[in-house]
Amino acid sequence: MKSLQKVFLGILIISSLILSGCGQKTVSLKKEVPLQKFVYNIGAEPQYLDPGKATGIPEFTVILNLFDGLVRYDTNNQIKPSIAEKWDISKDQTTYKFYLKKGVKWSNGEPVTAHDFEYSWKRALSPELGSEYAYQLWYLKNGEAYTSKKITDPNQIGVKALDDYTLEVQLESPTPYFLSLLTFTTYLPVCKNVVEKNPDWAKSKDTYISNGPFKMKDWIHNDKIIVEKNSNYWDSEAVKIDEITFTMVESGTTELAMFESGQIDFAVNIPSVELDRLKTEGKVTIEPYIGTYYYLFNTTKPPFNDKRVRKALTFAIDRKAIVENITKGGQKVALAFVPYGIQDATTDQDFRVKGGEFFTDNNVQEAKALLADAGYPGGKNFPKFKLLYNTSEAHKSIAEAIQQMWKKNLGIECELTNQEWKVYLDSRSKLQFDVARAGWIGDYPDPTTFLDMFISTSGNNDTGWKNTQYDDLILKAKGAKDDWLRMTFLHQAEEILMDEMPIIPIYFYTRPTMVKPWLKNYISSPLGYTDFKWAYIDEKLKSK
Amino acid sequence: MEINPKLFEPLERKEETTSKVLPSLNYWQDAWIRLKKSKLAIAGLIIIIFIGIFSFLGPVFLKSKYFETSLYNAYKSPTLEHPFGTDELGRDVLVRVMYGGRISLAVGFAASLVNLLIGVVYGGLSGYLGGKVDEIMMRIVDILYSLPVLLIVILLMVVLGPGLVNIFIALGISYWTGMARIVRGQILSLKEQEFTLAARMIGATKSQILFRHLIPNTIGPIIVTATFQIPNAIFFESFLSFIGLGVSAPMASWGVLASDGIRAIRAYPYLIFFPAIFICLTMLSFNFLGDGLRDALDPRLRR
Amino acid sequence: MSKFVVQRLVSMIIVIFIVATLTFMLAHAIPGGPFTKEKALPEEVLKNIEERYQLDKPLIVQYLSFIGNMLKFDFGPSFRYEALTVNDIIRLGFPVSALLGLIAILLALSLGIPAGAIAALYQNMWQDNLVMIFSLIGVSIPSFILATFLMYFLGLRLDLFPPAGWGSFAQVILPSITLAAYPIAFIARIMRSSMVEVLRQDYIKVAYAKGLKSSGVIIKHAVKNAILPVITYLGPLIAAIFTGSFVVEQIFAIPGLGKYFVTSIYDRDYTVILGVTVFYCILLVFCNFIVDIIYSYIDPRIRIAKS
Amino acid sequence: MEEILKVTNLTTYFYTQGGIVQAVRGVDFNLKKGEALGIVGESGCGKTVTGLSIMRLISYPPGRIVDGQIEFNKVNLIQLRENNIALIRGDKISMIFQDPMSSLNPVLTIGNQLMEPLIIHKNCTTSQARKRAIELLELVRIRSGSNMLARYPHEFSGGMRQRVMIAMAISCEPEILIADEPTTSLDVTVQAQILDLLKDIKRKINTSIILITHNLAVVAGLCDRVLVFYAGKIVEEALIEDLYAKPLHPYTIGLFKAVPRLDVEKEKKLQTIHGLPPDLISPPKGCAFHPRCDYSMEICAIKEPPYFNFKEFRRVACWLYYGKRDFNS
Repeated sequence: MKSLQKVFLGILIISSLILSGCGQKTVSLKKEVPLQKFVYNIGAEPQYLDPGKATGIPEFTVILNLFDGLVRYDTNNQIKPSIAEKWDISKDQTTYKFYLKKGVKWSNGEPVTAHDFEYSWKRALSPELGSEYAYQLWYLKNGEAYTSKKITDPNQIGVKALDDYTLEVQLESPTPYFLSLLTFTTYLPVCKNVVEKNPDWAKSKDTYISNGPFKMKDWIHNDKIIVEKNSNYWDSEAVKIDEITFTMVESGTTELAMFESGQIDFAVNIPSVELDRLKTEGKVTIEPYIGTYYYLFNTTKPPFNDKRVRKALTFAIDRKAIVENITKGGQKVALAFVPYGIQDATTDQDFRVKGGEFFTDNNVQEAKALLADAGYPGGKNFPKFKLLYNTSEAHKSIAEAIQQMWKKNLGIECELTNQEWKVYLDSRSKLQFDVARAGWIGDYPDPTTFLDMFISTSGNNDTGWKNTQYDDLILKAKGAKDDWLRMTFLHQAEEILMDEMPIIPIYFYTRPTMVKPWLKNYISSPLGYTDFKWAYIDEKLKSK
Repeated sequence: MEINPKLFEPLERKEETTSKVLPSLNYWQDAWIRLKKSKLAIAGLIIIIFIGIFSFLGPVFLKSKYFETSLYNAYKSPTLEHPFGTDELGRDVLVRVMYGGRISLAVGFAASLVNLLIGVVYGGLSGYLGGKVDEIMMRIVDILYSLPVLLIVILLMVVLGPGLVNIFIALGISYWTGMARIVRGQILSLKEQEFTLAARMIGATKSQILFRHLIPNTIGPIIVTATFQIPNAIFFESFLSFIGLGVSAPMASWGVLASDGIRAIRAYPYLIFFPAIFICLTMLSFNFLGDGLRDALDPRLRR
Repeated sequence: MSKFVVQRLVSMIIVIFIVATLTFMLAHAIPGGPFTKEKALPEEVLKNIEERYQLDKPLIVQYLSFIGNMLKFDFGPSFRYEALTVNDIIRLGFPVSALLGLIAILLALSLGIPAGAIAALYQNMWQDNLVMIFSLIGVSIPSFILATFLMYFLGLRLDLFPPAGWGSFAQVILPSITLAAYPIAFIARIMRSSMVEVLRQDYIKVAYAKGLKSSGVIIKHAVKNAILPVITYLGPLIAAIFTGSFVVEQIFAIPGLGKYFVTSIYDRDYTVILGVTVFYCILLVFCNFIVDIIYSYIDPRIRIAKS
Repeated sequence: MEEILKVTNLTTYFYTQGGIVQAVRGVDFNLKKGEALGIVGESGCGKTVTGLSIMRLISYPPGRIVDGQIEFNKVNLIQLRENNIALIRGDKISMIFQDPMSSLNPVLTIGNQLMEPLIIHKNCTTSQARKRAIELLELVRIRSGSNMLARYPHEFSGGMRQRVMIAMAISCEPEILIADEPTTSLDVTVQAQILDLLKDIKRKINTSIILITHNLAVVAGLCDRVLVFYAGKIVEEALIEDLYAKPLHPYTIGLFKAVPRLDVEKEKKLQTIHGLPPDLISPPKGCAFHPRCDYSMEICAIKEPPYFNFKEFRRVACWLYYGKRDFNS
């Protein structure tokens, strides 16, 4: 008996020693006014925290609060000057000259100059850096040529620091939405002296230098990133928050539990099954999200090469039932492709509102008529086909619902096949499917990010659908001098898309978020990330 | 009792030669009789048969189909019309649990079969042959243990696509290693015992020794391991279906119903309750039956 | 004995080599690469990235460079996490998973073995049935259901523990209970089954005849014989639990090693797939080696057969 | 010689699925200090169960001592609580079992198992126990040397293992040593050595021995007095010379006829007792042996015969002796 107990006690002592070691409790000694801090869950360990390389939303959220660019969205979502005081745009809209503020500093105290911007953009375009988002900078003259090694001299790229505080930018072609692009992470500057000396600067918290409202305090991989107020920030008075902790909780159920137990204050990955309850408890706010959930047709395979069949399948879906009973996140029914939340020619008009709707939801009569017209009355001898989706509960539920709708409304049988994420992407790009699920979130708030996806030469056009008229319209839009003309071309392009129907729009995304009531004045971008520069905590509300 | 001399006459001997002799039974009949004696084993058997009927014949009596959706009465808690309630697409959970039973029971049996056929034989051979062969066979098991199952599963999905048979193939590849290790361990100690030497002495061949002497002696751990692998198999199937190798939606096994249901544990707990109950019930009955079998088949317990 | 050790080390190295090679082939056989994204990357950009990570070289060259690095215990960078090399991932993740695993194993042994012994001692009585029922439930409830259940009811509803996260001792309890559930049940059942057979042996009757009390008989004579199948099960169990469980670490938001066994494959992060797989394999063959040593130490008859 | 063990009306049943096996159906006898008592009978006649009952090694389920007393040093062993009987087992009364191959724990060293009783009962330190263990090995004539203690059971032959068992049993110099078929599974030459060893030990530590066997020759070699068991009861008791001179009970006579004798011509066929041992779940009415007895009479099938006492330690339960001597009904 004795020997067993000795062993047992020994193990217990050792394990408690290990435990005490890992409990990093930060004990703040000095008594001071309560720190304004909160916890935001980005849901995953970032792939890159280097602005030149970042691609995902978790990365954008962290980087946007650590860095500041030439311009920045303000609390009512308008682009305002930030490091650039003012700028003039050439008549042909291809040359921009930015005049930078003086006295803007990096978190290590060094000054932010135009040279930093020039160096950063050229670095992001460089083949050696291998940035996945290099193509976001292809608007600059010779940007694409430099990345694809057609030219090797970086000075030919259309960005140049005329002096410490003026930056001249040359574009390939006029881009009316170029200013909104500047809010993109790939256009943020990095500190030239630091980065030149240490290419791995973005890999650890000790060498991480930024120029935004916050600076990096701690980075525990796979667990949390802690950022604190950056005293060297040029506009630091506007910043009220002292510290933000970004947690990386992947499971929605867990995030919800941690939110309700006070461990997380800002949650963005809410399980749809809980949305009803949370809405009644008033805990959830529906943020806009520029994205469309749709199905792709493989237009090269009969019967989907016939427009009438495609339209029949599109009209026979009850989208209202799906958004109300399955997704439950306040999503809007998609009766066109470009979502709401994108400005038309003038700021007060929305592209979607102006474009209107192209068909009515759950229009079973017309669907049946079209199907009969296409030679399959009542679905007779309609070939069995497969509906491909990638592994996830939400996609499965929607696919199962639509499968039944087609069966009931059109009498056609479809089999659901589910593939792991990258196998599914591979099948899609190789057109190895009949109908497939897809989703697209806009890169920037402009219709082109949605519509240029379906030009014949686009790498993202997985429908095999080619239409020269559509391609011309998009090309003309890209070259259009003024916004009004550009928007008319884009509307016409969408009309063709909706008439040919290579895709089935289903709903427009929303971003249900749960935020503690005492966290105020944060900016929730329709592109999915959140800016806390002007945010503050209502201590009274918090202490209640 | 008064003793009188008459009592002392010799007793004529009735020629009943032997006392009543039990009817001669072969091994299986005797095992069946002894199995019938243990109440638990019979209870287990009855529950399994009930679940079998529930899964295979149940749907016939119900009008609602497992795939019939009605989005506007999703998440209705159990009522008379839908005794197990409805799921997120308004489908009747009762009929889905019935269909789910078919898959999960099939997978459970397949897993036990794979375990018993491949695992026991592999482990037995490895343990009995010993030496170089044992070393190689065990290292192969180590390799199979280490290979990432998810990689193999995705490859199978790409090559084979969905289907119940593919699950059996996935089980066949990697699901018997645990059993093999345990049986090998047992056989290693058993083969040193006298009865193996005795068996060899009377000229029993290697396979006879292994299958008629050694393996029956490890019947205990075998049955325990086999029955314990069943829930793993059921949830391994749900993992495979989640990846796309298993049964394609809207058909769903207990494992899939449970993994979908757990997400709604706060709002609609009945969604996880019924699949979980059936899995536990199946496990209990397999185990009672297993224990009963172990006692019935174990040669040493036959007085 | 030393001949056995050397021979075993050689076979361990061969196993690790085969596993590394097979995993390399499997990883490259499945469709999609580390940089396949829903927003497809333009050709040139993809080419630049692949050059940076030498993914453009023929497979055999990549394989040889991988094996070369592996011998130097350098598994290369992660494609998915730029700030982490594979060695970082293991160095940061393993201690967390190992700690949880250690506590779970201790729980499993300290509860499973006595429960099994008691169940055998009081065969077919209420203690036996109680242990059986609990162990059946412990086995039938998979970890993702148990984890969610514990997180909600013990964590959130009763507020006994923080539902998830890592850093304080209180956050270790729920995950290790979840990890320990199946092993406790399995060990209890295997222990009971083998203890029942051991208690039937003559040397147990002799032990009683020598005047030992039943506790003395169990501890000194019965356990050492009955523990053998449990030891066999421990080898792979320790390797599996110490490298972390994807489900438990995801649900309890724990920065362990477990998640990489799954996400690295979803991300086609070849170096991480190979790194964690080889690491697990090393741990497994090592644990099995220790198990065989313990096994022959406990059962002298096997030692004879071996040397 | 004064009496150290008195067994009165010992009844032990086994509750099995097939029914209640009445293994021992009321057995009375006593044991003198330093005496060697033989218990003889076919297998299944309750002799081993009697030994186990004395040691209280009948575990429920399935077995239980339902009636009777076993007085040892004025204490009734049957009433003792488990912890107290454990103090007596191995110290005052110890037992050797039949199959040496499976009586030693395969995973513990010989030394460890040999020293156990000393450490438990005599709380010796391990070094004292080790020294005593080596002496014991010499006592049981095993080539000594401390390395023997480090060896494992499977490295010993059957005979050596039985010697170790004996060494273990006598390590605390018990007052009573119960030997249950100690030589049955050994070959004849080793059998003689073991019996010789037992005689030697009896003399040296003056322990009384209860030798349980089915082999009459073994009894003759060692025992002073013999009890003949049949179907869970004692049918005859006699001193060894009286029994061999003139066996009284037909069953005992039958046993002797079944023993091949040198002084009789070889061709004469050995006489066996026809029939099978009785079914102890429902033992035959009257005298249990009557269905197989050549001399059975009417009364034998009706009433169980009482004991007819001829002199001290000489009794027989058979109606043949009714009227010849006084009997206690």
